[in-house]
Amino acid sequence: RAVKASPLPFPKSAQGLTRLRVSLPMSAVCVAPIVAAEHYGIFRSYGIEPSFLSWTKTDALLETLATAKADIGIGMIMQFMKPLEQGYNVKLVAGTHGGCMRIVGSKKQGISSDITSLKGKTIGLTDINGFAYNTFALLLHQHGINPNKDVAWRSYPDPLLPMALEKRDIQAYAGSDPLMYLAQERANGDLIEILSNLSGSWHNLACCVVATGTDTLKRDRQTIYNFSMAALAAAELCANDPEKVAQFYKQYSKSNANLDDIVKILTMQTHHVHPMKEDLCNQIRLYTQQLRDIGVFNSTTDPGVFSKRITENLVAERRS
Amino acid sequence: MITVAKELAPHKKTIGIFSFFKENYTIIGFSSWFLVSLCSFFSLKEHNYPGTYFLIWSSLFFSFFLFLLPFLKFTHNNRIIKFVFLHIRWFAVLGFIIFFWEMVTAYAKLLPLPFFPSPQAVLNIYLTDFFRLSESVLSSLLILVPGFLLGSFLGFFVGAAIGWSKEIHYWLHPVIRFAGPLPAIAWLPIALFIFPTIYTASVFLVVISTAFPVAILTASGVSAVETGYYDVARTLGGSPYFLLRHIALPSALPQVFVGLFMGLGASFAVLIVAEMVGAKAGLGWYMEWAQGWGAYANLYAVLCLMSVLFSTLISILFKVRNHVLNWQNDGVKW
Amino acid sequence: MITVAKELAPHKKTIGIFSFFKENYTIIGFSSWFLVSLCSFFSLKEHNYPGTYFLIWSSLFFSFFLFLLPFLKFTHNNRIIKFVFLHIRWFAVLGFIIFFWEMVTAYAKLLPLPFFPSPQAVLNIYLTDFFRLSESVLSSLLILVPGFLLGSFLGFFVGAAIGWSKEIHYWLHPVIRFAGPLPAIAWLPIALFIFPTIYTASVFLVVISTAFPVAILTASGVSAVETGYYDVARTLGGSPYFLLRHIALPSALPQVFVGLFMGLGASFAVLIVAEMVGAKAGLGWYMEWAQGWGAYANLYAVLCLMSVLFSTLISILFKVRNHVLNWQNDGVKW
Amino acid sequence: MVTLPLSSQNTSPHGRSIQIRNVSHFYEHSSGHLTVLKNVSFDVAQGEIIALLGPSGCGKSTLLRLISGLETPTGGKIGVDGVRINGPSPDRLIVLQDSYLLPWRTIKQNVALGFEARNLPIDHGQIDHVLDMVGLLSFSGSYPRQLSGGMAQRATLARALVNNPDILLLDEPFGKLDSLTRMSIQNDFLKLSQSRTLTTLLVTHDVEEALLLASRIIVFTPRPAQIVDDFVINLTEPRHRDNRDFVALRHNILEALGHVF
Amino acid sequence: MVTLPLSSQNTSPHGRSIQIRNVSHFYEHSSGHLTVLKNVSFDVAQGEIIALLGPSGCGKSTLLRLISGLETPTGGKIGVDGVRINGPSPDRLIVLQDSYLLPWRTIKQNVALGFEARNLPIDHGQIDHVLDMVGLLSFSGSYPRQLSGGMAQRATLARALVNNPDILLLDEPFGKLDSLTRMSIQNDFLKLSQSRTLTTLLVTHDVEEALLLASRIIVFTPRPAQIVDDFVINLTEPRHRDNRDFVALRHNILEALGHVF
Ligand SMILES: Nc1ncnc2c1ncn2[C@@H]1O[C@H](COP(=O)(O)OP(=O)(O)OP(=O)(O)O)[C@@H](O)[C@H]1O
Ligand SMILES: Nc1ncnc2c1ncn2[C@@H]1O[C@H](COP(=O)(O)OP(=O)(O)OP(=O)(O)O)[C@@H](O)[C@H]1O
Ligand SMILES: O=[N+]([O-])[O-]
Ligand SMILES: [Mg+2]
Ligand SMILES: [Mg+2]
Repeated sequence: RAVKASPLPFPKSAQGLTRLRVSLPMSAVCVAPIVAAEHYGIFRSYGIEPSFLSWTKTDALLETLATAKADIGIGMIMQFMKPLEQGYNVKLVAGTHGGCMRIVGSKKQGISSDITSLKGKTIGLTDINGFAYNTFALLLHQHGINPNKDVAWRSYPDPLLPMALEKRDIQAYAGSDPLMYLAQERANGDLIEILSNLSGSWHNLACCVVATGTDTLKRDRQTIYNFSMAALAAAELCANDPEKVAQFYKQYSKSNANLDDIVKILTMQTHHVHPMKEDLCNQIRLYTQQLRDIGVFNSTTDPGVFSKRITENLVAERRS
Repeated sequence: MITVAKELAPHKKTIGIFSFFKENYTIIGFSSWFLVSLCSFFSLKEHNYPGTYFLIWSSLFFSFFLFLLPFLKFTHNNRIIKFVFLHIRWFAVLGFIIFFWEMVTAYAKLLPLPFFPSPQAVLNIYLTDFFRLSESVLSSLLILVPGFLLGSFLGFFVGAAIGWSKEIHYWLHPVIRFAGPLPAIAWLPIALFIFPTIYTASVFLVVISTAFPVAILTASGVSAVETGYYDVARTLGGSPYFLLRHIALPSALPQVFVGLFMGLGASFAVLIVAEMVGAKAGLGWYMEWAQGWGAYANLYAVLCLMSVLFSTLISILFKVRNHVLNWQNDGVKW
Repeated sequence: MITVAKELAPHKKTIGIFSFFKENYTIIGFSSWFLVSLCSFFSLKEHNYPGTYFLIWSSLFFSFFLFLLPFLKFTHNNRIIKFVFLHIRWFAVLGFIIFFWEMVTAYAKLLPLPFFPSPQAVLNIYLTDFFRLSESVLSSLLILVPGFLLGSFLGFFVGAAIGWSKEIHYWLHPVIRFAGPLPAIAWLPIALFIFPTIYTASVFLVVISTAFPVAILTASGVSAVETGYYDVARTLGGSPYFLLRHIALPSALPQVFVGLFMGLGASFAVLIVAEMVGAKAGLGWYMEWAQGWGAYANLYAVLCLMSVLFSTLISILFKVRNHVLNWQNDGVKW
Repeated sequence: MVTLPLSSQNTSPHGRSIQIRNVSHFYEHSSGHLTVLKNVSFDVAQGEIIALLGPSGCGKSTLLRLISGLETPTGGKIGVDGVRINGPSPDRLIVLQDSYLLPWRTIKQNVALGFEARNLPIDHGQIDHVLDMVGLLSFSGSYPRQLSGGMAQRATLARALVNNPDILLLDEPFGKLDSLTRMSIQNDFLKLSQSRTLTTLLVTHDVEEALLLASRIIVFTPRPAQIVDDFVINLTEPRHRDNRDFVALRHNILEALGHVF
Repeated sequence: MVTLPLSSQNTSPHGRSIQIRNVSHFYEHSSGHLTVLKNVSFDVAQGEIIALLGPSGCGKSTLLRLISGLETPTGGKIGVDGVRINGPSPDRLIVLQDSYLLPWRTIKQNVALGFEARNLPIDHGQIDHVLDMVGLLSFSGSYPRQLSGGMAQRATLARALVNNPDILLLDEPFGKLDSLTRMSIQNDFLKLSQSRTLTTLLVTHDVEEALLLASRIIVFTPRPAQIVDDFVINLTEPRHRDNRDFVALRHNILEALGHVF
């Protein structure tokens, strides 16, 4: 292959900071640390001036990265997995935090904290194949429940989920916070948490990841590394002082959650989980294995090879 | 035209399709498919999966088949060879299209993945995800076929009643005029509300999306019957039932089939949407699933499968029509 | 039939619709609408909003209009009165239906809310949410009208080309056969991917959902033209262009309009779905919004609005057809 | 002409004579009445072949439709064997001016229509016999669109004849045949009607045809149709065009028509 | 018969005589050839009216289509004024057996088709004149479906005549007319063709019509059509059916046809 001309470096701001375009879901509480980090000057201290692009649909996230409309993408790990298997040309460089999704069920309709109580029940979702489905398909499988046969899934616009529960069309619903959290608050104790991607063996697995194009890595590995470190610092800040983060993030929250709620959600999410390097690679190997087991991944995909291929060990490469 | 078969002298036909240019197309076709095979062979290093092997061997086989075609023409005269000869130019161009697609994706990588997968990646889906795809086809057909049949009968009887009886026309025509144009998809929230399961709701939607056009066209057909036919049957002693059964309905059949054609097309749309809402299998579900995981190769694979399946279903409908309406030869062509 | 107008003696018509039974229906109609008015008046205590007042006054007005109808028949002969007379039985029954609906919802409260709102609650939506509803209609028409027109022209020209030229038929017919049956909704992920805005993607979907049936039916129509017509034009010195323009296309028009009818129906479906995905206004968006908030009164209001709007659009299409094809009188009836 | 009392009940199982009394008819058009027949009265005896001649559009077809019972006259009475008719009946068959062969049935199935309509077993032998008579046996499996106009006309005739009607109302039944086929069919028809004492009303535009076949020829005025003349034909049999009386009668009839014209 | 050399280039602007040389024709059917014409040769002089008679399906219409240029003979040559024809031309108009009036055009618009096809200004006066001649002036605004078969046939004739062709090829043009209208149209046609020295080929099934109009009558065998007989008609004008020579000729022609039959 012809050797490409060495790519242009990232543009600099007037203060000499490196400008990075970051695509992330602004309205999801789990990105609060990143949003707040800019406000509290964490990125500045790493020499970066990020600009945020908000995405709402997976396609948009994938496309902005593929067409280099953004330099960094932050999203649920599950949004990246299948495209990566099919040749999506990005690398995962870091995890930002642990779980942010839950299934809650109605006690009145016979749901208990025992996962097997979900068998034969219908679970409501806002998007029949969104990442809540993707995540819980995996988790249910891990707990011995066939996500396609043992339970039914049904999609509703999110304000209608409580109504559907009341009508007994569904017995449980799955989604991300703050939606699940708020629903539980409103339900006067009827809604009980059954499963979350914080629970069990997933406790220390990353939920959201930082991704970047391979070409972007070639432009300036150092800046990408710096961004990752900044994101980690932000997560640590959040883990230690969630109130500080919530204070600033509140304005971006889509739902009518108050400060306390946001703090509680942030506390529940494991913001001290932010794997990089081999840790990230190992976690992805685990996910890959599970995706293979439930038939999302090809049986021929080797988890070890695949997880190495799609992650980038920024620290190790920095020395060369 | 008068049948003259008896008086025809048998003669040796000069078959135009075996002309010089057509034979050249076999060479062009051979080359294009051979290039596909070659190109996919060289992509093996990076694309080492069943789809690539399948593409290599099938395109190689097809290219040699095209190469040998001119030599087969005198020995065989079977349907496949005739079909290939008739579409030889298409096959030749198709080879180049796939070659080009292969080049820009698998080889030159000019287009971003996963949005623009290579042909072998799409082919690979059929090989590796065969079970789920066939389950989806089956599941969709289980909604489509009963729904379409039920809707056809319902639409036919309602339409016949409207076309036949002034009284029924008076009461039902306004209903059809207002409810008919509402796309079946608009019924979705109500259907999900009324029906206990997604399956029955989906079947219901297919039923109404078929029944409406069939009813409208059947009613048009029945009410447009030339009165002369009725006169003939009446003088011969036919009862009103005889007139309906043997004059009105057969005479309306060409229109009924236009309605069935419309209804089938509408059913496909409503099927896909209904399955997106919450089915566990089916082509619409698969589409949504593929989109949800960002599995673009799967998305394209299922789109191609859908287009072949739906095209086949329409072809079957037209086969039935041509059989039933063998006395008519100027209807809609497919 | 031969025109005989000149020789006809003018005579006084005995108008059947002013018969005894019809006059009784005006009394029945009066009663039913009066009951609606009464019943909604007594519901005012709990339903004290514009919709109820509107229902009270409009049903009162209509009931007295029906009451006075028999006295108006000799003084006036205008279209509205004729129309009401013709549909008097329907109006009478409609009054009872609404009265019944009123009774079980607003008055007796037999059905659970919010799933079964009262008539005044639905009417109220039109009064209180007028702005957003009209915005939605406008927004949908802005997708539908350009898309349908564009799709019609595209389909017509492509279909004419396929029907006219063997060569074009050879290349395009397989494409149409495979891509055509794919419901436009299946193109949605690709359309959203290709087009920069949801608006253009939606218009694109309407274009293809119209263009395919129009192309198929136009091609059928053009290729089914009786050769005798061509013979006549050729002997009179017509060029190939003349044959296409003055024989093939006019002769195919009845089929083209069947295609337009199919395309319009398909457009409605695709419009609704496309708007559900990500638009910020439009009838599909409003439906989704209403459903999302569990606003069933809004949902039923928008469904009724859609059915009236779509029915009107189809009626306009048929008006155009009847004008263009005034020489034909046995086509699809609406 | 003796006016028969026409009662409403059917007393004779096989009607053969026809009474037409003061029959008038108008069609309703959007803007008024169109009077087509005005006080037409004549009787047809059993076994007679009456030819009806008159200018185009005068009302000949309408008269046949009235006698067939497909339409009811707006004035006057029509009886068969002295009994007032009441709707169409397979004993009194009309062959319409247009052939109206059902396009979705083969010729044979079309000819079988009468049996099916009356729920009778289909008499294949009789069908083949009639088809042979009109020269269409080899086309029994063909569809109407495969037939020429003349062949369709013959098939329509066969469809009526196969039911052995007592009265046959023929509306220009040989108009589309070529001269040779026409002659042969006319001969067959003559033989048939003589052997079966069939009562026939025959609308035609061809004066020679009327003269060759009819025992009486009635000539009508332009619309509204009224009887101008009523010729009783007593030519020596077999009739021949070059016969003197034949030529004289043709002159007279053309004159009657000509006056009309 | 002198065989004229037929060249391929058009030397005479107005063709009036026709040369038919050894013309054969077959149609390709799915399973083989159907030979319809076999070595037909004859000449038509300018101003002649030649009637073509022959049994149904023998190939008369095919011959007219070949002369019109709508189809090319599979054997032999056809020339006009000694120049081989090459496709259809408005100077040489055919009136087909079926009327093929365009259903979406009024009668007047149908008659104007020739002007439009050749991009000529529409001669409304001429159109009205021709419509009047065929008795359809009051129907100029009607659509074809509102016309009877006979009226449609007259309209078709008008559509051809309005273009003032030099050669007219008529395929049973009066077959659907009633006897009186037919006589009047035949007379008009005779006057017209005499005044304009129009060359006419007329296919008909009606021997008397042929005898009343034609200067020559050619009789064909059944399919494949070959010439059986060629009668030159030298009757005293105006011709009359009861004339002795007329009757004798009719006998001979029917015999020629009869042998054929
Ligand atoms: N169903 C009908 N409704 C209205 N008018 C009709 C109807 N049938 C016939 N007419 C009119 O009645 C008149 C007589 O028609 P009819 O068919 O009886 O004439 P005809 O003598 O049979 O003519 P032809 O010789 O052309 O067949 C015509 O002017 C025709 O337009
Ligand atoms: N386009 C065609 N393709 C195939 N066969 C044809 C075609 N046109 C006519 N024929 C056949 O050729 C034969 C002669 O047809 P043609 O129409 O010339 O006969 P004709 O003498 O005009 O008959 P008629 O008196 O019934 O009009 C018929 O058997 C007919 O079926
Ligand atoms: O209704 N159609 O014209 O086919
Ligand atoms: Mg008539
Ligand atoms: Mg012919």
